[in-house]
Amino acid sequence: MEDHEIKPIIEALLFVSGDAISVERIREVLPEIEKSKIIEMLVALQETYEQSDRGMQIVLVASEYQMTTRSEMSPWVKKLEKIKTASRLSQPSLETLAIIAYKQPLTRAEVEAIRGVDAAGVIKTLIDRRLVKIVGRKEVAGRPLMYGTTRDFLLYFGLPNLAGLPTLKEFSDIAEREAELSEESDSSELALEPASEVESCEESLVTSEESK
Amino acid sequence: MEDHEIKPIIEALLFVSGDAISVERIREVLPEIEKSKIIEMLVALQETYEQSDRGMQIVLVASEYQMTTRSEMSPWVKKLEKIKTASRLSQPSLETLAIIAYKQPLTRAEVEAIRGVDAAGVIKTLIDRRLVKIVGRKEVAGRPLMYGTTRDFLLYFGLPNLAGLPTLKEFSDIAEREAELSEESDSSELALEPASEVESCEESLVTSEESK
Amino acid sequence: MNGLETMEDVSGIGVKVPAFEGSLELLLHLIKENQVNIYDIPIAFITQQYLETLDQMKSLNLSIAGDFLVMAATLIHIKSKMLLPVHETEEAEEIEEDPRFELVARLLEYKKFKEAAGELESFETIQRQIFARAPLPVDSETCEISLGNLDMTDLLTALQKVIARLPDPATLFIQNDELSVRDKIYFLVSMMEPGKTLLFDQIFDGVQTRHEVVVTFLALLEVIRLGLIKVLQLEDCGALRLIGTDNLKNNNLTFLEEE
Repeated sequence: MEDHEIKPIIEALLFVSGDAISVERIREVLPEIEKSKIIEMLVALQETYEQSDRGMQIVLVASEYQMTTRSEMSPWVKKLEKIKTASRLSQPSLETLAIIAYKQPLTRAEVEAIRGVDAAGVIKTLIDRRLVKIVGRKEVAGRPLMYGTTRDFLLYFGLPNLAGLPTLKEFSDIAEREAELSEESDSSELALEPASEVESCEESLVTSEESK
Repeated sequence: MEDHEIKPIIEALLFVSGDAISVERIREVLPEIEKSKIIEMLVALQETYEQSDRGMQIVLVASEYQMTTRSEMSPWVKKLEKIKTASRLSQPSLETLAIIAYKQPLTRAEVEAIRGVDAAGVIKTLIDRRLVKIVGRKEVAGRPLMYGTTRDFLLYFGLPNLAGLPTLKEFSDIAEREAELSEESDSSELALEPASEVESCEESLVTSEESK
Repeated sequence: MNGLETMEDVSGIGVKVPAFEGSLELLLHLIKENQVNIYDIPIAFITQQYLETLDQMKSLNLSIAGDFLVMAATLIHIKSKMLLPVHETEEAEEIEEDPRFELVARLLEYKKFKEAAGELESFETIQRQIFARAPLPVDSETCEISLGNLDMTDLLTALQKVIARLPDPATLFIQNDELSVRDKIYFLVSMMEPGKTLLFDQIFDGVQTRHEVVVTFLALLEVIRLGLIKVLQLEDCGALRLIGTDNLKNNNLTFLEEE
């Protein structure tokens, strides 16, 4: 194998590995290449990266080679990490969002009753991210604030409206057949199905209208 | 900032991100740089990687840029045992995915109407693999869920965007037939219109009947 | 192609029956194998081939989905229709539709996507040869998900996790029961103003539990009784509309507090 064939292979290995990688490890992938040749190629790669204006470098750490960003890039790399983190939702946030989406409007105490942990911080994060908003006060002692989801929430999830939220049952039953669905009549599971209930109410309203 | 300073920063960001990264995201890191300049630098980087013997390349997927290994390196990269590959998609999954990709948003029943077989299990698998997502409900009786493809779908197939899907082949065949039969020649219009296709085969059937 | 995984021949007849997922797939296979023109399918021939394949599948103890039998019936029906003489009594005004038309349309539609699936598969093959970098070891945030990539699946998965942790999953569903008719009356009145109309369905936007539906409905009846809102149905079976009346202006609902 020619040098100009070996070099990109080693470069690809360094890139994809993420971690530092030993010469022995590279030889396992390229057993037909001499150890000295591999080292020669690694050094050549190191030089190539140093000579030109590159974002990365190849460093020797603990007798292993690693591709990393150059230290001069660190302000921007850190900024990217920060932005990335800021645009992420943690698992607790996601769970709280799910509860609010499906149970809105509800109070912080109600969220906490379900998750079993303090929800103040998480709700604040969700409000900051404009996914959740205050929608009113509950008319009970202390008139606590009630929370609901925002328009941004709908946009994120591509929902035309809240009624578009899939029911939990639909989700877990995607793999099941319709027949089985309609046979079941577990009332607790119906809790998350607005559509059918609205229909039944409509009927009864019409009846009450007519009876007037 | 000079081009030779911007380029390595963008290179470092691509490297460190691992995942595909959007021009907008890069701009958040480099807010003082024009969007057009960033795109220019990305394209310049792409070219640099293509011209020399490199182990990596910069690709445009899901309207974002990503640094990946070149396909020629795959035999060696795969030998690095770390690298795990997800199992390939089954034929039913590919067919279902094709239908969803071209006709989205659509319901499970609509998928089933085309394939003639139950689609629930396959759709569930595709959702689990994050290739398909729920995108809303169809405003018809029963308000069934509608499905569409995800960003991961584009990444999985290396597509820059949905417009990058190959044109549905069958249409041109039928268009040709139609042109043949009725001596019309507006094949271009047929690109995504199943209705006209149905018409054209009706015609050809009728013709073949008459010729008997 | 599914047909690649040929079923083991246990019957000893020496036939190989590929595994077909559905009747359309089987039909396309027969059309291709026999090099038949899809626009002019010799129905009698293809029906015979189709039924023979079903027999082979049965003899191999393959379970035959209902779909295959429905198609068999369809084929036989088309075949019988095509045997009938063409009626010329009807003034030749309308050319009688070819009985094969609907089937051919379905086959073509399916074939189109089957071929697209083939193309996707070739993309898949290419993509499997390129590799992205393993994410940096900032994996302390493993559970986090990028907002841009959020979809409904994430939300539902999160909800499922919550429910899985609950000692009694019913908690999630009965929690809101404190929401009273009075709360809902306030809510309805706050949504309406004199002359403003709402669709009946709109007052149920965001309503998730059966309890809340009932409460909302009772609240609606109450505001109708109080003459604050009127219900209209403009046409038979048309949408119900709610209209705020002038009484909304001077009603402060204080009486509700005195219950």
